[in-house]
Amino acid sequence: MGEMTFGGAGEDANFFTTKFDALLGWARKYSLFQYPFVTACCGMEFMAVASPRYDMARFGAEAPRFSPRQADVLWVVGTVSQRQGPVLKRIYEQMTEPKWVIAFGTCASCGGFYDNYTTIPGIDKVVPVDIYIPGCPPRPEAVLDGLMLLMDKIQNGNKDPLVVPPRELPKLAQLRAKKDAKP
Amino acid sequence: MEPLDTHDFTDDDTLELPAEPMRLNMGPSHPAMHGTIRMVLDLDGETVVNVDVQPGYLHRGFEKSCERGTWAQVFPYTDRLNYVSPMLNNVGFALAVEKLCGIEVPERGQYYRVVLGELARICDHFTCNAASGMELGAFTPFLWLMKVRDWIWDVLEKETGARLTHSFGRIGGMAMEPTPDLAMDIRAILPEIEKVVVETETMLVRNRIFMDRMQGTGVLSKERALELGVTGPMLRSTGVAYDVRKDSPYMVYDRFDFDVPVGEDGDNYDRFCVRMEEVRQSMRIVEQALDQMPTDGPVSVDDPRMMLPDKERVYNSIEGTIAHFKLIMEGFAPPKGEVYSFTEGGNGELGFFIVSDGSGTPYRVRVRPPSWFNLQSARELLIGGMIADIIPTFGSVNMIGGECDR
Amino acid sequence: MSKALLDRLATLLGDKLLETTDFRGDEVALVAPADWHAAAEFLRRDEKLAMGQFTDLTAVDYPERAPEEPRFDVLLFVRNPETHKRLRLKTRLADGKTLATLTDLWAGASWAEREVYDMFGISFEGHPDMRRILLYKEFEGHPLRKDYPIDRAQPLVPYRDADDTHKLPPFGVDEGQPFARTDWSRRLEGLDAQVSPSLAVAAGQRASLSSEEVHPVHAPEPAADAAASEN
Amino acid sequence: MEHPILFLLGITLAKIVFVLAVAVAAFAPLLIWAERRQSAMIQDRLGPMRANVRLFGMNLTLGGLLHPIADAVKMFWKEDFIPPKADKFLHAIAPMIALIPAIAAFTVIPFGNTLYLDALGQVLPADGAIESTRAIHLQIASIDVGILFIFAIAGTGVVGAAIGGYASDNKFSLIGGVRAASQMVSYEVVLGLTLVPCFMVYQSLRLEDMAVWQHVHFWGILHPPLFIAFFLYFTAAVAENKRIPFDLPEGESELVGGYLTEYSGMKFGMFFMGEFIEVVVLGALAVVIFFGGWDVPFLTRSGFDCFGHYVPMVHWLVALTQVVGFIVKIIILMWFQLMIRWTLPRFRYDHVMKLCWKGLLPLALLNILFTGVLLLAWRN
Repeated sequence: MGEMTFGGAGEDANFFTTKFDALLGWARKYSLFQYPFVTACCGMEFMAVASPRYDMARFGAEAPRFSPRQADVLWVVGTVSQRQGPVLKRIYEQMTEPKWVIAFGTCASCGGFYDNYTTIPGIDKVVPVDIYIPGCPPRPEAVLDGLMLLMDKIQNGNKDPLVVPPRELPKLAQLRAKKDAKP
Repeated sequence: MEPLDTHDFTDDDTLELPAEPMRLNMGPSHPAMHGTIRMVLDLDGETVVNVDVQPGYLHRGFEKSCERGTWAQVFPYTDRLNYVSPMLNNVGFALAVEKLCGIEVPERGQYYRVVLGELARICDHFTCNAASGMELGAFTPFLWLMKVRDWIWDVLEKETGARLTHSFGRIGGMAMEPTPDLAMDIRAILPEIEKVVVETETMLVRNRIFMDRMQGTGVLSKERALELGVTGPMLRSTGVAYDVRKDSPYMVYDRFDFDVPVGEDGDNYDRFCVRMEEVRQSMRIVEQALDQMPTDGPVSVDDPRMMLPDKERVYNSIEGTIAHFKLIMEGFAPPKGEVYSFTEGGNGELGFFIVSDGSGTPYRVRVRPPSWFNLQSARELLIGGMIADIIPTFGSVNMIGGECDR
Repeated sequence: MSKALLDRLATLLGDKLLETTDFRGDEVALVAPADWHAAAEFLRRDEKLAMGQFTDLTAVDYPERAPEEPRFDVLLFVRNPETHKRLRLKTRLADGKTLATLTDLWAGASWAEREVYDMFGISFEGHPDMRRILLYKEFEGHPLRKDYPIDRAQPLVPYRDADDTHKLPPFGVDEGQPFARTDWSRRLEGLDAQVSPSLAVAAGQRASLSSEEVHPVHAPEPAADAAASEN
Repeated sequence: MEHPILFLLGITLAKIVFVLAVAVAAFAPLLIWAERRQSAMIQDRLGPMRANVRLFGMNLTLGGLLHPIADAVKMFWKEDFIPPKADKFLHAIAPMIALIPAIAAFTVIPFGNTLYLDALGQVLPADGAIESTRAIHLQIASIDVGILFIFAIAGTGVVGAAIGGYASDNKFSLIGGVRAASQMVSYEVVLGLTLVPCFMVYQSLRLEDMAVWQHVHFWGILHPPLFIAFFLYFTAAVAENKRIPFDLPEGESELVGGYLTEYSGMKFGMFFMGEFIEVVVLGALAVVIFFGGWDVPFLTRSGFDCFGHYVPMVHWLVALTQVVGFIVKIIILMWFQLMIRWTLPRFRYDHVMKLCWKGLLPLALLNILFTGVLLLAWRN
């Protein structure tokens, strides 16, 4: 899914617009400049995602641009307190279109267990969110899942917010594969 | 127009062009501010004339949240205080409650705490030094150290089940027994860590640019450091050999042979080197602890008031069910009183001041965050330096948002 | 540990030393708020005590003591860097009263005092920069007081109305994690405010489940109710 | 040599297209790709490798080569933001000022020996003049003061960064712009002075003459004074490029993005490209001056002549080998710059100035003296 295709069949009336959109989606998804809005614990896992073992750069999402003007995707990594709220909103407004937001971790998604006077219960109260990555903090695998989900979203022009689904248990996946193979 | 002769041109001040200082707002969302600090700078050219350091952007209400649940429910919050070395916080809080109750964990449990805690300390120092290097533009050592940190996390994950936020400490012991592979795993990674430490040091420590950036910047004097309440590697870099593990040994730290590295100048370079050396010392402690650690025996105290019963008993006996239920819903109730317990955290003296009213809910949990007091000294370190000096200084102060702002 | 420090302090302070305790080896000296600065000065300047290292300064709120007795405990933790001895100085302060600042003795007290001001509303006289430090200046109230409801948030930015955009949250307001996702709009109006457990006790509510109430057979049902009523 | 004007025009256009294709269209993305992959290799990572094209049923990733293309396409359609209080005109032209001179500097760089169009298929004699009516110099413009032209035009590029920083209405940008201006002005001086020994040795300011000189004698780098000059030049050139360890005007961790802070979309891309093209320009200049330009060891006009072993080659093959050799040398130098980029931390502002005025400048002057003494001793 989502590769740029040339020489395929299926021309229709909107051939060029479709192709153009596909090209643009392709370019955008493989060139995600990120603005890391790192506040808290999840930042440690964010470092781990950039580290050699997980290497987010494989997806072309390696260049952190600390100026929001040049960034495509805003990673909100960690708890956002009420005091931080205006800052986050400002950063989001400063980003240039097209832009996407990833809520990294439970705190950014819904406030987590910091259910108190000082924490914003999820950054979607302040900025619209495209991808929610659950976990406290999420494992790097989940983060990569979230990134790939966002890439699919960009390619398809999908505007709905999505949540990274839990990984299937390996045993469960095996059983399902077995069941699928039978008939 | 006044005649030129009236001016005294020997005075330097009259030769300076009059200029308003430029006010520059750095942070909280600035790459070097770790997302949680705001600095309002008054600049004269590139020189910092005055700075107002404003913490609090990651205030998450730790102390208030602790007053809501049971004593055991504080552990997940302590994980997220200093999230670079959660195990040290877990142990620190457990020790505080144990001090309040007057109990002591079995020897094996103490060694287990030491081993995991020192691994966490290695991670902490690695992260700090790696981030300092990265912010100076040396991206490669950063990734090397991150790679190593992942190896340590693998061990911690195998032991505790979580990469980062373990919630593994318990009042009166640890959540689980050590896995049989503990010693083998750690002995496998320690030599590899040593190699990467040497590699990183060859990249940075004798590098002229790095030395120029770090030496002589952010200098803190010994007296000032003590007065400001600075502790940990930052205090040791000024020449004060204060390490809680040596001065007021807790757990089994008095049985290990390790040195407390101290610096001389109290500048950024010393702080960097002290942290690197402490990694080596921690590795020594881990090796000794693994040698001395009893191979069997309980890890936790055998006290039904605070330890959860076995799952087998919970499911099969009515007493077990009730005990489990009461411990979960009502919580363990330590005696009435207030104690201050302190340990050596990643950044310095990590103290827990806890007040109990005799119920299952903490009346007050005050954490003495080392980064908070370390960061307080940052203002003095920054004034007089240049903009570029903010980065190494702030990096080597090692402000950890969760711990600093709580 | 001997009580040498406390004895020394007793000779210096005389009657001003109201009470000393030595619980679990923590030496604590209690003084009146008026003598706070003087006692601290002895700790700092006396050559035998010489508490050169500032450790911590904090407060504890006991609302049930008010109004007969002072409401707050303010505590100072200091340490002697040479002998590794520690001492805790304590005073009891009524609501609305101020305390002398210790920033002239230990520079490190500055942020700690600002934090106590921020969290408890105790202001320190003579402090050079008495601002809020952890919270923002628009914040009303002092959150670590026991009568401040834990989830009374005071947002700085109006929460987004989810209808104005296509990027809706994927789950409803009450779904997701129920722990954090209760009806926040009601909570903001203070309709569903949580009160600190100790205040609830003072108001005559049950602090937690007492052992008499746990019937072995029907254990789960009363527990669920009790837990719900507590929170 | 009488050429019809149309022929001249066509040839010049062809050369321009070739240079643009090599320098801009091929080198810049290649360099970006190499930078990302090289850094990944140093850091035990894989680097970008996922962007793929499905071409007639084949799934091509080309080792991540498509990522820079994706970057470029994306930037074209990214919102172009101009700060409301910025100077809109200056803000708009600054990236062009940064990019265009960098490309223009290629005009005087010789990328091959003289090409005889009417003798493409023959094996030419090794020495002596060739009688040909269709000789082409593989260089867009042959200027008497070629190297000075490069300095002049490269100096203009600085203005782009300075103007961009000034026009953005952002304090971080302003500091970045000021830093850029002062750093460039300082290093421009050193850059010029480090090359003076080369003029003294080569006795010419024309770049093509230098290449020919090195073809006849040895490569410049093998002469002691020029060996020193190369290192001074290379240090100054890296500083001129504004790359780590000299990326103070950008200073990502201190100044957010420096003069680039308020640029988005393709304008940011132009600054970015300009920076990479400058790397190529300064690399190419170093190759021409110190590494023999298009000269390939033992390759004469007639073929390989290596200690008596002689392999004749036809003219077009010789020319091609020389052009490829030139490109390979540039690539090696660029790779060297990448290694520096990923190994060293960043300088502080005053250290950069100190290095320039107290380190490189006196050394460059001493080197001029040294060269002069050597030359005098040699000739007498």
